[in-house]
Amino acid sequence: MAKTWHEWEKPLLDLEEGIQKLRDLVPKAPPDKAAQLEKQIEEFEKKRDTFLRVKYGRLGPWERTLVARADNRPYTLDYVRAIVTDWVELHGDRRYGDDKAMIAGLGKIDGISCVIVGQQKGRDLKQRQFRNFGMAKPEGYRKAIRMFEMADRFGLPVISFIDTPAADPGVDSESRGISEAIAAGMSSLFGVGVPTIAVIIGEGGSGGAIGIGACNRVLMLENSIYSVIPPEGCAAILWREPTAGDKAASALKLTAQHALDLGLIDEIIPESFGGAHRNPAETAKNVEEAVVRHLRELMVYDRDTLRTDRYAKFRAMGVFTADEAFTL
Amino acid sequence: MAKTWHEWEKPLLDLEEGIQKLRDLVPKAPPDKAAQLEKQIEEFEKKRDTFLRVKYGRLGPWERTLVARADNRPYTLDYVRAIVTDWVELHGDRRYGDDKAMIAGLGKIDGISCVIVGQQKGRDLKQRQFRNFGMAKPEGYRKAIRMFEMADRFGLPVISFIDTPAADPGVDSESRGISEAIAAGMSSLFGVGVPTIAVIIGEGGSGGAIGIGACNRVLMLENSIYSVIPPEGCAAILWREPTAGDKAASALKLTAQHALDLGLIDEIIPESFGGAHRNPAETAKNVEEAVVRHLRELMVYDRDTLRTDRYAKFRAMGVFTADEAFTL
Amino acid sequence: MQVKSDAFLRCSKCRKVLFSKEFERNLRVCGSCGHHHRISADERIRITFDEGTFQELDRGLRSCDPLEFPDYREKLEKGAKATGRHDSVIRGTAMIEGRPVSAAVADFAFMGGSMGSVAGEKIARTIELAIERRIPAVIFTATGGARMQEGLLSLMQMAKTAAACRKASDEGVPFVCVFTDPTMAGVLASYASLADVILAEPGALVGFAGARVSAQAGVGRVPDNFQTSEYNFEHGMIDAVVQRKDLRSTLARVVDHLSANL
Amino acid sequence: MQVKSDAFLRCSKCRKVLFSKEFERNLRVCGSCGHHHRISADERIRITFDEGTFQELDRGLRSCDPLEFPDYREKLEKGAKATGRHDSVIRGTAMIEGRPVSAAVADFAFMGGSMGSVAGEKIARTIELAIERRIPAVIFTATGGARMQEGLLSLMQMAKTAAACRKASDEGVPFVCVFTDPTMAGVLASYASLADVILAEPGALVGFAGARVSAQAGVGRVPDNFQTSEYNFEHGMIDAVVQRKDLRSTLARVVDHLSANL
Ligand SMILES: [Zn+2]
Ligand SMILES: [Zn+2]
Repeated sequence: MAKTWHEWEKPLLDLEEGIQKLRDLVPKAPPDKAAQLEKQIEEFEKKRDTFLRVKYGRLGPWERTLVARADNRPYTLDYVRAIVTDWVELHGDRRYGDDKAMIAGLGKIDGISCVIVGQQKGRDLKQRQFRNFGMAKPEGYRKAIRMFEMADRFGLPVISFIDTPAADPGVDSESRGISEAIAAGMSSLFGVGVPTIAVIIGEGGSGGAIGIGACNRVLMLENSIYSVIPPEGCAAILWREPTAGDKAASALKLTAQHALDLGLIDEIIPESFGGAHRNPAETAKNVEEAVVRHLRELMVYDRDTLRTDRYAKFRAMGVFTADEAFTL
Repeated sequence: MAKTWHEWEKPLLDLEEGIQKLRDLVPKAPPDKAAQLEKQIEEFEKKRDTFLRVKYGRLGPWERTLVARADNRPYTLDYVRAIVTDWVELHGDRRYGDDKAMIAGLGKIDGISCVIVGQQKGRDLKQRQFRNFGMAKPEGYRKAIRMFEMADRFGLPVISFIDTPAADPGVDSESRGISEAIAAGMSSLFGVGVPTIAVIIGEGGSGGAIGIGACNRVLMLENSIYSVIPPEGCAAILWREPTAGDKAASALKLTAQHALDLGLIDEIIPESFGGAHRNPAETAKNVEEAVVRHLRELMVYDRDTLRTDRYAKFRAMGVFTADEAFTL
Repeated sequence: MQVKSDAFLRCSKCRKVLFSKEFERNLRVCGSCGHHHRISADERIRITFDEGTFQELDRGLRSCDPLEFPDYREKLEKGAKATGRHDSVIRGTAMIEGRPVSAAVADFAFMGGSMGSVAGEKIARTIELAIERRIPAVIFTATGGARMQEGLLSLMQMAKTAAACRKASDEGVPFVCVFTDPTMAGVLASYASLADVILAEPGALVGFAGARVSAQAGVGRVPDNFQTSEYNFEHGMIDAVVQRKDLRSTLARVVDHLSANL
Repeated sequence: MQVKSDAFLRCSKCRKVLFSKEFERNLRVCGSCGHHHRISADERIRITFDEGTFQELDRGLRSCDPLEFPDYREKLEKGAKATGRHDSVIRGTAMIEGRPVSAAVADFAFMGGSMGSVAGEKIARTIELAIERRIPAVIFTATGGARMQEGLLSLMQMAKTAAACRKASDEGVPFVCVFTDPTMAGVLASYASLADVILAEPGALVGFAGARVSAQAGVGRVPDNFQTSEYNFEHGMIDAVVQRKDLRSTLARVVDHLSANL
């Protein structure tokens, strides 16, 4: 079982690299040789597609975890670029700072002005540090809350893109009340009288995710994950083996399908063939279609109904039995 | 003209010290000598009272500034101790810290549960540093705002004791948005649907004061001051003479009487004979009487009326003429 | 603390030997160093509410291991044996110095006081009952956080309890929370931090992430009192750190003020 | 900047000599160092709103020196001569890329853009007109703060303008503020900081206290960019620092989004 994203993708990447090499030869080759190359390329591509179909056709919880975390997976700003027009990024919590791990702004989706928030990961090392690996600090959640309140004030829907391993657990986050910030994020989302839609596009990491995720509709990309704890953390606690992430991923049931089966999310958005990173544009189209459809459904409701709906939705979550006669 | 509080009070303090010395002699003296001493004391006391009456009878703006800043003047917690029962001090802005220059809590005044906030100065050097000389930082105003919101939520009146030279102007206050915090304090006070009463007990220093001062009723102790800028600051800017505070105090019209004449406050609360520091208990009684009277007046109004009243009150402040034909 | 004999025990903090009877009379606070030792939910109820006024509700709610998580059923059984309850949160109605409250108390001895579906449901019902009857909600936390054995369902309890708190807030119904040792992670990051007034016992562990994780993640120095009640107080997250012996009267006063117009 | 001749001038920031025509075409932004030089309120109106759409209101409002403050009347007259206006704030209605707004623009050349009764009144009326017509309010600040020559009356303008902002907020009417050089003290600590969206020009001085006062009061290091737009942006107080040439289009987009449901 692959332990890392690169281990998991390597055979595919090798194949794709080979195909690219052959393709580079075509223009330089004589006509008959070129035709032969084209045929070869076609064969390899078929092979790759079969490989992809097998590999991505029945991903297990751990493989999805790897895909959800892939460093070439589309991030929040990629979706913003793909589906949002008239984008204006807004910054700052008006309290302490501007958190680069949490983006926020105003933009139109299908012509509808919305407030958009979301965690942002970085693709290269420098960007990753700049974005704090997508781990927002208190000021990130407080920026989001400022946006939620603005959305409520001006009747704008909220679209929340979730992609975070966790909220930032560092000493400075603790000192400024990361717990309070997450709790307040949920509280704010339960208060707004506008449609709210969360889309989990990669990692839905615990409190860091739900802090901007308590929405009227919660959608998950096919290969995203949503979990109360990172599988490695769970493995470390339960079995003292942080490397048993695959085992924990299975136990935690952190896939979109599991979340849907448990009634905790509303819809799974399909990714492009072979994962969102293989065709970000196509995946973004799917995201846009789903978001707009849910948005149009929600926009007919009045403020109270939207609030009541949200309350009822989360109030019903939980599985237990009532056994009035207590016996040990 | 006295430049400092000690310079101003010295003749009085000398006299009072002398009286005390004579009084200490009485128990040890033979009966006839004692009677003589008593008579002497009585004379000195009469002298002191006359002196006090003259000195405190017609205080100018600068003298009031000195009295308002006196280091033995009663501070916010002194009034809390004197007139509040069932006091529970509450702390923290739930964002960053707990500001010791701004106290906050729950307590009863005349049996009515209230939210109480106020700047707190320190009496000795250590306390003064602990209280940051009564200069609140952003977290102080945000603590107050948390209290205003709590008051609004639970229908509790707000009593705000104002006693600050200014909001803290330091680099760290700036970095956390002291301006935003003050503005938000006013905004919060304009939003609450409960009776709000501000009492200026010492220095009503500019933005630092109005940040917790935009209330339905604004009362001022007889020798307190309320100003857009400290007189020394004004003198430094206008005449490049920070020592011309007395001149600036007159120009700024920062006394309670001026504020009342301009229609900017609702009432002047009398202090004990010779200033609040001479009889804090009596002064506290006067404060209590005034606060309770205004509170009972305001408590008959509903939420909307309280808000509308507050808006109208501050909306009307300002003196200008409309001269439609503009000519230079 | 360690039991030495029936009559004596040793404080786990300062290592001093204490008289058991005095220790109990002291509400399990060390007479020497002041350390507040953990107490059971039943003991908490006894020392907090007016005698005989606590009426338990939902005692029968129990987890049904919805994820079929490894070893979860065994842990639930162990917790039940340790506490005589089905889950980590006990809820009911009670009086505190004559004032009615909707109350919940967590027991750390049940799976580290963790919050799964049952705890989340009981907390939500505690708040909802407060709203319904227009009485304050009073909750004592003692928890390591969300219960990972219920996976995403546990995470959703954060949202569920936060929703209830928001509703109480919107309806002007007060919620007072008392943090006891420990109050961590998913509970701190949901309903616990949404209380109108937060009191905490001295020295309780209060934080978001495990201290090890925080230290690894952080660039700065880890302060000596990191993630204690006192640290959180300094940083503005807690209204007051209150000695166990004074909690009852402080709570009563707070509840009295906040419900003046209910 | 210093005028060298009619055709040239020198940038006060980088000391480079610039072509006057190019400098004006550049909206008074130095082509060499990018420094945004101050512009008059009339110029601001010209480059921000759709041509000919600005309709001034309350041009006749003027201060009557209520405190009889030393030298105040002379200063008012000097300001009037410098700007052709009675006070530091010009207000009216305008269109921005076809969208109607209630607008106000401060002129630093009138007594340092300070806010007395007239400025406060005009700001309040700007916000109130926005509420009445349900159109966004757009305000450009340029001010040293409250006008001390009107004493406590000036302080009360902070409350008055804040009250208007709160009302707009409660009624769902947007307010966008643009900080230009400088935006200080009593204005920053009232309506300016209460805007829904805050844009700022690069390098503007933005702060509460004079830098000297801050440095004296503080224990910490004063950062190099202290009290600039960029500093305030880093500290979360400003939504975006926008080049003068992009302000109009950015404003138009923000106004468009925020008034989508007005
Ligand atoms: Zn001990
Ligand atoms: Zn230049």
